Amino acid sequence: MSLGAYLTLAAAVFAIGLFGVLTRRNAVGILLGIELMLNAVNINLVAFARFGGDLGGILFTLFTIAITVAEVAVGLAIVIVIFRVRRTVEADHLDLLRG
Amino acid sequence: MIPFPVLSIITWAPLVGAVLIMFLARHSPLAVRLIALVTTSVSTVLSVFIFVVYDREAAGFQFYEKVALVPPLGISYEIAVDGMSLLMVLLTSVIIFAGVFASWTVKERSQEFYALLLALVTGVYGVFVSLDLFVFFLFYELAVLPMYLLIGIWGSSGEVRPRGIFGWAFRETGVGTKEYAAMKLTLYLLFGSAFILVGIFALYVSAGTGSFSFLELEAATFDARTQFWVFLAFYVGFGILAGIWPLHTWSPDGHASAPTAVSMLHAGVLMKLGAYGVVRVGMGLLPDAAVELAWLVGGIACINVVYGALSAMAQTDLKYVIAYSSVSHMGLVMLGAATLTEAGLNGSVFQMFAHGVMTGLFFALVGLVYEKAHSRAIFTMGGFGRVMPGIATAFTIGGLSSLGLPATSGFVAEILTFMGAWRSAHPWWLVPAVAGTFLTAVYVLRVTKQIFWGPPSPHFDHLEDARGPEWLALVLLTGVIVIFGLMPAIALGPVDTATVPILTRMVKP
Amino acid sequence: MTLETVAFAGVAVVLLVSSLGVVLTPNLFHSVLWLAAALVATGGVFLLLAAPFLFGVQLLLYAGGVVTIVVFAIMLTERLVGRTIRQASRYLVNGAVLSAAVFVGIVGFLVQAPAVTGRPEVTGDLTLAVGRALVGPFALVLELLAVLLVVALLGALYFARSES
Amino acid sequence: MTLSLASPMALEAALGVVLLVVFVGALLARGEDRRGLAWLATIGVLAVGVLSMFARPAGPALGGMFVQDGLAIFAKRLFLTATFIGLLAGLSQPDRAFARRAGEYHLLILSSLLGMLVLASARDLILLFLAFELMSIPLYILTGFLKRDAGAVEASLKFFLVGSVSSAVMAYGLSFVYGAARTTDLAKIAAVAKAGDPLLTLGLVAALVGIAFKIAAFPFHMWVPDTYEAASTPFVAWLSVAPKAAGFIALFRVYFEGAGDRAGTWVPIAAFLATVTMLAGNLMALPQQNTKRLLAYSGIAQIGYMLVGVAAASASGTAMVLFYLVAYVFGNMGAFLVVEALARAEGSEATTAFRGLAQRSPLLALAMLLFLLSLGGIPFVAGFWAKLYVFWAATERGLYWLVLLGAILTVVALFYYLLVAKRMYIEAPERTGRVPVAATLALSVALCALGVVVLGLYPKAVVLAALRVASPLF
Amino acid sequence: MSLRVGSAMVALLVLALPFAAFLLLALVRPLRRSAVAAAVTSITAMVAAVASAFWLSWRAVPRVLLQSPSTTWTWIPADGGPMATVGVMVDEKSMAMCMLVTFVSLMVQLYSWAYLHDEPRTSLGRYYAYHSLFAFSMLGLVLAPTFIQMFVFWELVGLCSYLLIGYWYDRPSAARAAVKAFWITKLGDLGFVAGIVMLWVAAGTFDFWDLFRLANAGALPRDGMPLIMFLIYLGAVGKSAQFPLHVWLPDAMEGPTPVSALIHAATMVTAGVFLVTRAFPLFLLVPDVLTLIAWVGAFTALLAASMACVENDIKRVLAYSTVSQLGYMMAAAGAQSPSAGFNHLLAHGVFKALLFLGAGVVIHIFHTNDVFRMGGLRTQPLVWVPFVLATLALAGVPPLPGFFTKEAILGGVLEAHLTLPFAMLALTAFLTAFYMFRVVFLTFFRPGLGDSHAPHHVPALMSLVCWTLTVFTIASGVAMARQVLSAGHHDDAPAWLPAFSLALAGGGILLAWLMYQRQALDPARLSAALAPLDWAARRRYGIDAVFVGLYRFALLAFARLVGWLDRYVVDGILNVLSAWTLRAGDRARRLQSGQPQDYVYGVAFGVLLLFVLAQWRLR
Repeated sequence: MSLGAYLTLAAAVFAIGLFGVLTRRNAVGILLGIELMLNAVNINLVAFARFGGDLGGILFTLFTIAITVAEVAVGLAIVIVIFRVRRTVEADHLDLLRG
Repeated sequence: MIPFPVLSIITWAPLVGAVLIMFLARHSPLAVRLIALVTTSVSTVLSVFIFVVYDREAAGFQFYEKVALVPPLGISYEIAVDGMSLLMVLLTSVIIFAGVFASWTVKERSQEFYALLLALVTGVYGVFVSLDLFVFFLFYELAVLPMYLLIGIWGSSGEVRPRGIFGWAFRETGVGTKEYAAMKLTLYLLFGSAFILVGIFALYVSAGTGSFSFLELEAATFDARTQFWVFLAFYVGFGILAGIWPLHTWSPDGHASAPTAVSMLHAGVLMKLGAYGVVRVGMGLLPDAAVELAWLVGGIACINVVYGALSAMAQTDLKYVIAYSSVSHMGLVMLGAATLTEAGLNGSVFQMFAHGVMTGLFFALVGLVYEKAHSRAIFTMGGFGRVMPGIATAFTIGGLSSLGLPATSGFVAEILTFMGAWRSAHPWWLVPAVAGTFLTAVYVLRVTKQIFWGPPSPHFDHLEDARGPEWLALVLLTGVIVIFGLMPAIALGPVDTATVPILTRMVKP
Repeated sequence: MTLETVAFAGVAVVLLVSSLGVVLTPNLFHSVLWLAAALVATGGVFLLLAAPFLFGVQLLLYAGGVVTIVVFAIMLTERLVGRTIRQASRYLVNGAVLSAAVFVGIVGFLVQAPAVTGRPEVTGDLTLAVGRALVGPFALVLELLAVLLVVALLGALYFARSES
Repeated sequence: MTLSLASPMALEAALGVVLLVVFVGALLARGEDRRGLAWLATIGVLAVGVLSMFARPAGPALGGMFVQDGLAIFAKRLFLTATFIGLLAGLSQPDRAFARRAGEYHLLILSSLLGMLVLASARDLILLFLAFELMSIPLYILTGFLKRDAGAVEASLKFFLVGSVSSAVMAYGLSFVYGAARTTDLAKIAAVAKAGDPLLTLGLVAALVGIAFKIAAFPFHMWVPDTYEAASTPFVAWLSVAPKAAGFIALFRVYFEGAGDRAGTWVPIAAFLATVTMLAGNLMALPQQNTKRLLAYSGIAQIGYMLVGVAAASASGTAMVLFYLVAYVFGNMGAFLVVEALARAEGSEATTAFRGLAQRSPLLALAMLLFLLSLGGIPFVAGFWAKLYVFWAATERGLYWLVLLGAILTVVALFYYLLVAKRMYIEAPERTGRVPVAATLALSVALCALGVVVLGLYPKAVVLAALRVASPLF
Repeated sequence: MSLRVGSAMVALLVLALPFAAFLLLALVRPLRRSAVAAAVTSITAMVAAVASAFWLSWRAVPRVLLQSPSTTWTWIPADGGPMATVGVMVDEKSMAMCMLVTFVSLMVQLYSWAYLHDEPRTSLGRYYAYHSLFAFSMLGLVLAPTFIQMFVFWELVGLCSYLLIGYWYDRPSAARAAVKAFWITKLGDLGFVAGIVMLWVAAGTFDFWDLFRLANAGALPRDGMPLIMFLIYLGAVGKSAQFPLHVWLPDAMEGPTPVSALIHAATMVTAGVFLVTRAFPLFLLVPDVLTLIAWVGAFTALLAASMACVENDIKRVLAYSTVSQLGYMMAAAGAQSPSAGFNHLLAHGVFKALLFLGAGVVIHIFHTNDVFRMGGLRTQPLVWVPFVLATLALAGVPPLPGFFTKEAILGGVLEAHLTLPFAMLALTAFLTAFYMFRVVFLTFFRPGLGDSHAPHHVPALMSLVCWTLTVFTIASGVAMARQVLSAGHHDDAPAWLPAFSLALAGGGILLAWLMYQRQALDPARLSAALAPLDWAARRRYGIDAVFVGLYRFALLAFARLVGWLDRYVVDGILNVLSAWTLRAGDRARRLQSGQPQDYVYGVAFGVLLLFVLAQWRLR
């Protein structure tokens, strides 16, 4: 199986994630989309690591995963605090600031 | 030859004055005026001094000073004067000296007023003396910016009825208000400076000498294409300041709204700064392009002359008349330069001086009239000659100078321009030039008759003539007009030594 | 047509389908479950790429951790609302077009790249190597990561706690 | 390894100590008012800043992942200065949250600062990305720090969403960079990278997104106005300069360092970004009524000008951007801090709050005028030289059109800057009396004003330094 | 006349005296404010000037041929030698003019003191300052060795005329007349200045002497010259009130009568004639232009004379007669006998001044200008003798100067084979005699009105001046007569000419006598007989109307149009641009919808853009 296949797969996942981010109304849903995008990154990295026979990719992946977790945590916290203040997690309703 | 940095002193004295005013003269109008007076008279005295001691035989750049600023970029504080800038420095001194007196009666926030005014003056001096294009540009900006506040705060709003197909735009931009005028003038001139900047950089890069020094750039030669585009950039950039058609519209509004001293300085000196830039930087550094594009410069100048005069004739607001006459006369300045002949170029430079003093006088007088009669509407005034003979006489002299009557400096400038025009490659330029003088005669005398030498108007009573310091301004300016009109040689001598080299560089290739 | 190909195909299908599920199901819970599936599938990809260790990490950290906190978050917000969150989607078409375009853009580059098939044999214990690296040159980097996690935690706490 | 000034990581270590101290302090602190921690952090940053003045370039550390070269030191001094001024201004914030939660607040800022410091030295993709995130994530939280404020939390979410998407794209890109070069070491990447490798190109372009988001280039800028408007002003002042500076450093590290003349390949993209950013920023700023929003858009425009310098893709260009950053730090922070001072007194951030300021508090007005002129690029204040230098660098690349456009757009920019000046100087005040300004805030404003003026009158030293640190990159 | 030159220094003295007076009056305020001091200053200067002027020509020495009579200094320097020079050219022409100018000026200034006695003291100072300035300018003009200097003073005298016409600027008519005079003459001067500039480009000098040498050497470009000389002639047309630019002179009568006497009769208006005479060697190169000059001159003479016949304002009659006499002089010049014209100029200068001053006396008596409201002064020879003598001189009755000079002119025109102009001039001579005696009879000898005014007090100073001038008139006439008799009849003119011209004059006088003294003929009948002519002449042949129309409906209207364009189109476009920029900003702002995902859209779009750009430029 060639590298290209893995990369394409990752690209697809990335695109789907982006789609999610663009289309989900619910903030949590958007987060999930971001998760997918980062996931694609991991696939890329591991694939390259494998085909390059190099350790860096694996390490990179580890760090990415950890960072992702941190991001998710913060993101969810923000969602919750927003929920407290605005009583909604619908992104569309969050347009006090504009122009 | 001069042990002390005379040019630096001339240039920076006003700025020092500005700083002093800001910090020493809090809430003491008299102190403010005195500081302003002292610092400007330092510059004035010194510039008269250098005008006298300037070695007319040796010619060339004198009183040279140089301090490296940013060596890696070849930027240095390099200043000197030749015959041309010598005259311009003198002009600046005369105008600002008179301006200080003319605006002696500014009441509100006089401290800031004088501070800004003096800062502006430093910029103007700087432009005229600096040989390093970068520093030149720096001073240029400094000369333009204080305008905004000066007009915005102390200016006066006229009223313009938003009409015609573009009425909506007038409403949206607020045409007529002093804020509009201030913003228009400032931004328009900075817009011009954008082109100048690009031009300067282009020269710097394509010269490859790694220096912004005028002298080194003068030594370098540029290929035709570069010359063409850079000259165009300079022409547009400086031309805006020189009020070339159709980029002149900042000038009437700006000058009409500005307070007296600022109008004097701006119409009297800053517009010349544009013409000076075209001649010194444009023609001086890009001779081939100057020859190639002379038709454009001259053609537009012709439009300026006639168009400006006609517009002036159409105005009912005294200040607008003067402003448009500046547009017309700047046309003569550019025309003289465009002829690329000795007579024409000398005429152009002399016209810069003559018109500077003349229009300075005009704005001073308009300011006085406005201060006394509280009106600028020409056709409500009348017969002031009886109640304010001094002002009336001065105005008449100014008017005669502007219509090029002999024995005033205006005539010498115009006849030289005519001579240049007919000798140039485009003799027909003589026609609009001459026609312009007639149109000038028409509107100037029309206004003079209406306001001063006509039957008295019922609307005004107990008006009075100029008094105290105001007199000094009037006498000084009229005196200069007449003296340089009778003895143009004192100015034209040095000027000639500066213009001839420029021309010789043109005919060389 | 090797076994690996088949496996890849399978995993890929699962991954894509579950990913689509994540972004398309109206019910937020379901999309979380889909996400779990997608993550597991990703783990499968790691296995195919001979990175079992990462597979483990993926399962634990992601499928375990992330999904859990997301669920928590949903529970929380739901409790506050008091109704299950049915989420609609906005401008599906625009989103689809745009992300498709991005996909095409990426692939546009990929196709230009020379195809790489040959992969070196896995030598030695990958996990061990990773471990060595993390305590070796990457030690300080790991510390930095620790700081990051702490800060994230701090922030999350600061937000999540309700001021009395 | 021993931690001496000579050691490459001395500054990071020192900051780590400060971080630790504040952390412990936060654990121990009791009571409603914990401003002590704020002072602690501020003084700590000041100390590190002083330390940084003595820092000298040192060899690589962490097996080449981390370098303490001239550029890094230059950048770190910049970050520390900005942070110090920001913290100083923040000390006197009235809002209770800042008193009670001073610990969290400063821990977040310090850790973000740590991220920047590391980023400035990172020569490895992993470290780079990590540092990048370490810098970014606290910012999301800080934006929403006033968590009761609807606007703040909304801004926080927007910031987070755009941020994490961008960083996802960036990570994706970095993965390709790694893939194309088979290594995460930037030095090696620069060595093996060959122009036209599609994967590398893809990677670098995608990675650019993350940076573009951080420096807020069009069209990745959209988080900026909302964030700036909603978040607390001293923080915004800092946010508007420090992370952007870091972004530019990362840009130089990834795209220019070691690239040699291949850097030239980035000219079109950089020029494009510069053009659209300048246009968008300046145009959108025109109709703004809220000063912070105005400054936000003007800030975007400023980034556009810096990108002009980037478009030069040369040592001089890089140096001029560095100088621009310095000027920008003082000018922009100063402007924001004046807004803060006024907002505290008037309770309004609208431009109308500036009415007649010149008559009420001449010095404050003068300071604001200086900042505005600096941002507008007017002689004798820092911004003028900054603009001029980037333009000059761009002309060396022959980008005359770009320079002309930029110069013309400065006119547009001056329009809205002058409108504020008009409110201050031309319009009459609505109420009389001086505007009260807290001592620390006044001090920070004064520092910015000083910086603007000094750089305006004597840019030489900084310019030369910038040239010195930038030239090794190429 | 023999060619003689005078001393440059004395000439400069002549020039300097009035200038000094002017400076004193202009700068020393108290001097100006007190009328007496002002008058004394100015008059003393003039006396000295007269003295030195006469001394100048008395001590003049025969001119060495081929040597320039002018002394010059650099005025406008240039790289290769001066571009323009100034100085004095003291040849017989300028010396004669100097005498005329200084003398008449002195007379008029004396006269003015009495005439304007009840003017406000302060403005009298202004009056004398203007007078000194005028004397200086006129002298500078006649002494000018170069075209450019002549133009300088040419304009200055124009300025003085403007100032003095508008002396009573409270009167709308006076203010208007002043401006009108300036504009119309300026119109001519445009041609003048353009002409000398072109001449400079062609010949490289402004200096008369050099130009003459070049002309004689035939070194001047043939093809350019006609245009150049025509343009220069335009200047003369304006100043010397030739058709069609004569319209300003009658209105100029709004000024004080002495001013009219000096400026608008004796001196300034003759500057045009002087110009042509002075530059005659150049005009000789262009015979066509000369012919044109002759025709225009003759036509002007006739036209003006006809208008004078229907004018009731005594000063305007004199003004028209001036125009007509100027036509005479021009015709002479055009007919290539400039000296005849020049002599007429000198003679006319004296007796026309006398006429005006005499008219001044009458106006002083009747406080009106309308000849039909005067009369009955037969009993006062002191008043009428000078006027009548001057009239006879003008009408051309021997042995008074007018007779000889006119006859010379007619002779010149005739021998130049300009038959029709000759006819016109002859007719003019007849009309001149007629309208002048019409005035004389109506003003003095008609019984009635005047008697009520008796006894008429005429200030001694005024009659003294009049009588002085009378003496001079007679003297010059006698001198000419002796010259003619001694030289015998000059053979170039036909023998019948003297008798003919005398007959013309006599005829005119007779007709006037019949109509206005004997009332044998009813003027109404005559005018009825010549109805269309009468109608047109009373309306000044509509020429003024044409100018007014041009000014109001062409110039001003066009100016308004341009002004409107500038404000609402040229500036309008600018405003539109700026308004558009503002609007663009407002539009762009809408992008910032506030919806978080739209921001993500921004990012995604950015990514796409970068991809495309990369594919496009980075390959």
